[in-house]
Amino acid sequence: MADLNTRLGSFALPNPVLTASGCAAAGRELSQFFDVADLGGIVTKSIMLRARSGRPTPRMAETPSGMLNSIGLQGPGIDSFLANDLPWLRDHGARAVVSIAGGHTDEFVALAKRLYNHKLDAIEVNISCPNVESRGQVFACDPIAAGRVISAVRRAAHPNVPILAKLSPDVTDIGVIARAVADAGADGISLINTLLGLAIDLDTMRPALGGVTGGLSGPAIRPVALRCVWQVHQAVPHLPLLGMGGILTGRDALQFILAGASAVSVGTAVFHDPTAPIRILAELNHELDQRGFSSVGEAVGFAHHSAEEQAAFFARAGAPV
Amino acid sequence: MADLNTRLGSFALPNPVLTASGCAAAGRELSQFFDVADLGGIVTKSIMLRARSGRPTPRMAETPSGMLNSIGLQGPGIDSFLANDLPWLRDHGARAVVSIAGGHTDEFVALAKRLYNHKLDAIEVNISCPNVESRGQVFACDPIAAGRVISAVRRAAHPNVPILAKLSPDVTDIGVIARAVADAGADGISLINTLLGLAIDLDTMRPALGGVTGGLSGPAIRPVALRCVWQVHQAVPHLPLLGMGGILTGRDALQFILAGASAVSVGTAVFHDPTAPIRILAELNHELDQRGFSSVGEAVGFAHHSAEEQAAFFARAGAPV
Amino acid sequence: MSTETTGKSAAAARPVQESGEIFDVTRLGSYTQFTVVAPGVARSFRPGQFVAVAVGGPATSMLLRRSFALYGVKPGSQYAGTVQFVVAPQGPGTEWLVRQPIGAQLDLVGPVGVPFTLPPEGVPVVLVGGGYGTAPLIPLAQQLIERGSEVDIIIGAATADRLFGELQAKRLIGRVTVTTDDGSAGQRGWVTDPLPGVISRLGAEIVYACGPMAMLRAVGEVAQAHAIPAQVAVEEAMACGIGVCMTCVLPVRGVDGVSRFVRSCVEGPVFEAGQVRWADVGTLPADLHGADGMGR
Amino acid sequence: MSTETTGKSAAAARPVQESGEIFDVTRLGSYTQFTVVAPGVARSFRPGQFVAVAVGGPATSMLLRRSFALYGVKPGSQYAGTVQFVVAPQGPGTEWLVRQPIGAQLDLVGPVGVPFTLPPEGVPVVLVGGGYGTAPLIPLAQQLIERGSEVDIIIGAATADRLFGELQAKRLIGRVTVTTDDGSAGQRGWVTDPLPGVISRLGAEIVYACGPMAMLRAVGEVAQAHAIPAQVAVEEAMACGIGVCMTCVLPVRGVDGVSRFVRSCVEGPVFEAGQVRWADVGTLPADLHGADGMGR
Ligand SMILES: Cc1cc2nc3c(=O)[nH]c(=O)nc-3n(C[C@H](O)[C@H](O)[C@H](O)COP(=O)(O)OP(=O)(O)OC[C@H]3O[C@@H](n4cnc5c(N)ncnc54)[C@H](O)[C@@H]3O)c2cc1C
Ligand SMILES: Cc1cc2nc3c(=O)[nH]c(=O)nc-3n(C[C@H](O)[C@H](O)[C@H](O)COP(=O)(O)OP(=O)(O)OC[C@H]3O[C@@H](n4cnc5c(N)ncnc54)[C@H](O)[C@@H]3O)c2cc1C
Ligand SMILES: Cc1cc2nc3c(=O)[nH]c(=O)nc-3n(C[C@H](O)[C@H](O)[C@H](O)COP(=O)(O)O)c2cc1C
Ligand SMILES: Cc1cc2nc3c(=O)[nH]c(=O)nc-3n(C[C@H](O)[C@H](O)[C@H](O)COP(=O)(O)O)c2cc1C
Ligand code: FES
Ligand code: FES
Repeated sequence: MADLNTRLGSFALPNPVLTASGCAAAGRELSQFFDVADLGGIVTKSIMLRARSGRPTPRMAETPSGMLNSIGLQGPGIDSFLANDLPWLRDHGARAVVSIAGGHTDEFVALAKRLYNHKLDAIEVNISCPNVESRGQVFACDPIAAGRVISAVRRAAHPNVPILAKLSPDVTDIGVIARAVADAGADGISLINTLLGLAIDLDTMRPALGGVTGGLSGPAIRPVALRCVWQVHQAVPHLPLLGMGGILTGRDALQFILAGASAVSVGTAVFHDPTAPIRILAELNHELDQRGFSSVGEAVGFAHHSAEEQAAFFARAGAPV
Repeated sequence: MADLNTRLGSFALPNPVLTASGCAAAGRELSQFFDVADLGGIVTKSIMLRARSGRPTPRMAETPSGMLNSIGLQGPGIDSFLANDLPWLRDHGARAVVSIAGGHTDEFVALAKRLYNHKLDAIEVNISCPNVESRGQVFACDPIAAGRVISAVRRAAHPNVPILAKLSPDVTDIGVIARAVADAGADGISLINTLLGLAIDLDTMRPALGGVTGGLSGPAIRPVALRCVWQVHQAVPHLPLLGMGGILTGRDALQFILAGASAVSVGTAVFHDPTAPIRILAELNHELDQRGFSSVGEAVGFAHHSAEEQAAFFARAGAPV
Repeated sequence: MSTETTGKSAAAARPVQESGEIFDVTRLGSYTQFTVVAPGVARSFRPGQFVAVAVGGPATSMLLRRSFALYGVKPGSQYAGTVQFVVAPQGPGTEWLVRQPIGAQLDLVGPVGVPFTLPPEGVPVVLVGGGYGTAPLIPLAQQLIERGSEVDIIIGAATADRLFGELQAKRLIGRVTVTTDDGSAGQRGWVTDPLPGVISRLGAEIVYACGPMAMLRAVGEVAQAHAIPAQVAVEEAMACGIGVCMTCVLPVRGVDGVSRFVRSCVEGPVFEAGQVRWADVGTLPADLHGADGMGR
Repeated sequence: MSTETTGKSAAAARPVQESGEIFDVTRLGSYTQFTVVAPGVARSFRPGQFVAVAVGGPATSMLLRRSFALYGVKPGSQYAGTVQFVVAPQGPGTEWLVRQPIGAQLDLVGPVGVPFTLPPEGVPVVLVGGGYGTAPLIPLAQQLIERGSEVDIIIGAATADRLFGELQAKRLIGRVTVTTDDGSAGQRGWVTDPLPGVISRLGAEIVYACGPMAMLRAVGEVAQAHAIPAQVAVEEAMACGIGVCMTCVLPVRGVDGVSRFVRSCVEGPVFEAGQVRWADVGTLPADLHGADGMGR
């Protein structure tokens, strides 16, 4: 029975499996299937200052081993979130990672301030949204814009609350973005957000999504997600990573941890199997034991060690291999 | 029976289905399963000046609805290619699109010159390889480097042979790269090459590929490929596009054409089904007929038109909808 | 999620996930009827709710569940409870499903969604089903009859083989009005052709309908013309089926007069026809709650 | 492709793709033996060749074919030709395969690869099979015996239930030497323990082997020590199985003395053990043809 405790900056988690933003709402619906307090944490749907209708339908298209979505960040706005959702999570003993999104730096700052006096475990900053001030270019695709948002949020948020910068894979060099948000004071990095994709509806012969393009998620993107985690772990080895992208099983989760993630988020898998996060946690635990790891921490980034270093580690640990 | 003729610059194809570079070698093996002359063309494995051993094994890992490869451009070098492979294609009536790759601009130029006096239908320039002169950054990830290679190849190659620039999806803005190669004189654009990915082997707990990272291909990447075709068609509407990425059926191929591709390449699908290119051609033909298109040309980029424009088109064409 | 919505979805029965054995498979016209052992789903079922079924088996490329309206449901007695639903092969997922043999296991999540709300005892009602949309109306009819309602039913489809539930309806209700677009069965035309007559003859005080969106909209208009409510079960593409993803939304006018994008999986699939903004489906109406928040 | 390689792969029989019905499924220890109706594959089969099977069915997430050595093959007579192969469940693809029932269709590509080359008539030979690696040696033994060779066979595995082909070998050859790592059957140890004795007793002039890489290497060394050749059928991960992708390469010393990465699917799977650079598998030896071309 490996020690499952892990950390994302100052946020100590009893285990390394969380939900992914936008795939668990604010936990309420999933609590019909399992106790949300049993997970490492619930990452809530990205919230903005004001209520958002989201995009017109159709909002999703199934693709091979994945799906496209163009929800458009539908949500009730921060006030309703603080009134209804955050208290519910606290009352149910869940650790809350609040994901915030904005159209310009000021909106992110305003959100961080609104959260200042509320009890929560971490803030995930979803910078994969269009920057109104620069012709809608996504913050996470520009190291300067990304760094600016993160440092502003870091200053505005409660100092004891770790800030996780959530990166987009749709960049030429994710290491550059990772270093930018690290320098800006991020306490950790969440990755990856969805890949920009498109599908054509062969009945209408038009784009299948109301938003034309959408975000690709699911096992299809797992190799890209693992590559990003691998590269970012090398770019900013001192920062804890929350890895995600196509995790469907405990073995998938272990791949992310070995590649350098201190914890993982489960997103689209929930649509396939509402109990996926809890199942994945049990499977991961088993996979760690089988390999002779006595704690999650030992496995984080283990794949970056040479075969010789790995053998030496287990020799020291006297673990079965 | 729709008119299947299409064009990639001055290259006139009897139909819009080709193989993808690296997934059909030089046509010989596939000719055991179908007549290579029946396809729009054979795109040969990227060839370099000298013989290349390629990377150590393992060179592939299966992933959900896709695969990772790290072949490392194994090949016999241009001399052997010109002596054995290109003549074979000509003798078998196949249209040959020769893919060239290099580590620096001069190598691309030298290859274009070696091809000058040989009969071939087009040159596909695989700029998704590391640029030795800039710390191994991939040409296709830098508009300046990409443009430099394409203009140099365009000048060095036979003026009657169209040059197709093959783009990588691993960039922040593929429209920028597309405009750069267009300005540099590309006669068309091939897209997409593989996405950079990684997998961890849970037995060795090390990267599954000898090359650590590898290229992700197959249906998993189709939504990304379609998005790239969509964006590049908007960025350089005057250039013909050779679309690829996860095409498994005629319906998949039609999505690429509607998104803006004048022809398509079939890659990984060949590993699943060696007769895939021929099957896809037949299926595409049927799908075009069903929708009342009288030619491939009518369908190219059709998804960019509004529902009203589409209805008006079929009204004019008097076709059944 | 805003308060009123969670209030509403809380009203619905809590779904369970269970793996159940296929107990029976029956072909009915172009449909396949499944009976699956699923006591957990059967226990709390109410008409109008649906079940979300995982498709494709191990190593499938199809991630998303497929939704099917619950139809016959036998709560556990001496046998374990079973649920029935009807599948029209339409794409890879449903095609996989209709290939599944008796004895195979299916992974179900259900019952999901807000059921039909029942009228006061004895109120006369008209049911309108299009294609497989008749399925959820059968258990509803049963309940209504038990509660002393006079029930009339109109079922329609494009063609005769697309009709569903005529026998079951006859057995339950006695008289069934049938329409097909091509006249291959019953009277040629749409379900909305006979509807006004049936409403008047019966003095119906409410209409219940399930079927294609266009049909539901038309049924709503007829009901409105007769100044009676219509409850309709809609069908929107769903990714999660449990209320977490926001893909399945419809523009719905709330009791507060404010229109919102509302999740049809857990705040539907049953809506008051009059509250759905049919003309705006697939668009983003400027007056929708939060539409201004989309600004860039 | 360089000339010599195409020359070589041309020598192999041309593979066909065909969909064949599963005629029989038999469990043998931890293996499942399939008999599939595939006259096209059966027609041109020679021992050592394999078949590439599509797995997962429609809408599968598994794109790549799985390769299996051809074992029993009945060319078409009054019945259509059938092929046999043996599957050890190992991951999702083989697990799917062993679930397939009699009557199901399989999509096969074969026969693929360079077969074993037969020695002059009457030459005494030793066959060495590890686990399911014995499968391709059975039809080979048949041919060798028909050609008047004295044949001896050693089969080994980790455990008794991993042994394959003991009965078939006994029936064909009479005497079979069995080894298992744990001694659960035959003598405890590796196939290479009894090999030298058997070679000497028989005065064998060639060894044929199929099994895990490590075993093939060891067999090659024993043969070399006896100054006789060993032909071994290797197993490398394959993406295409037809020679177009270059994933399945091994470092092999050519007749010209130059070492190359050679495709084990169409230029193998059968190699001269002495020409495979076993120690360099999984690396890029500096002296390999084209290694200098890798630049940085
Ligand atoms: C509440 C509800 C009740 C339903 N009841 C029934 C029923 O009783 N009998 C029946 O045959 N069908 C019913 N449907 C429709 C059924 O869910 C779809 O036909 C099915 O999901 C199509 O899957 P596919 O793989 O065959 O098609 P595909 O086109 O491959 O599906 C691709 C994706 O789109 C979604 N999708 C496609 N068509 C629809 C659709 N019409 N509605 C919702 N999602 C869709 C699928 O769920 C899947 O995620 C119902 C749908 C909903 C939402
Ligand atoms: C020439 C040849 C002959 C073979 N003969 C037999 C046989 O007679 N009986 C038998 O049981 N097995 C045989 N194998 C091994 C068999 O192909 C693999 O066990 C099988 O592909 C594993 O697939 P999977 O989905 O179960 O495992 P996974 O690990 O899910 O496979 C993932 C990918 O890796 C490849 N792969 C994994 N393991 C192997 C392996 N050992 N060799 C090659 N590719 C692998 C698969 O083809 C697939 O593309 C042979 C392999 C080769 C190359
Ligand atoms: C329907 C849907 C909605 C999402 N909404 C958000 C969101 O609001 N904020 C965010 O940061 N990521 C959002 N994501 C991205 C996921 O959090 C996750 O980064 C991505 O889906 C990859 O993980 P997965 O493959 O496990 O789903 C969403 C994903 C999906 C599928
Ligand atoms: C095994 C393999 C080898 C490849 N080799 C090359 C290559 O040499 N040159 C090139 O431009 N693209 C190469 N590609 C990329 C393909 O040409 C194609 O762009 C990509 O695989 C996407 O198409 P697909 O999903 O249909 O395979 C290779 C792909 C695979 C799978
Ligand atoms: S389908 Fe996910 S919220 Fe309705
Ligand atoms: S497996 Fe593709 S070349 Fe051998």
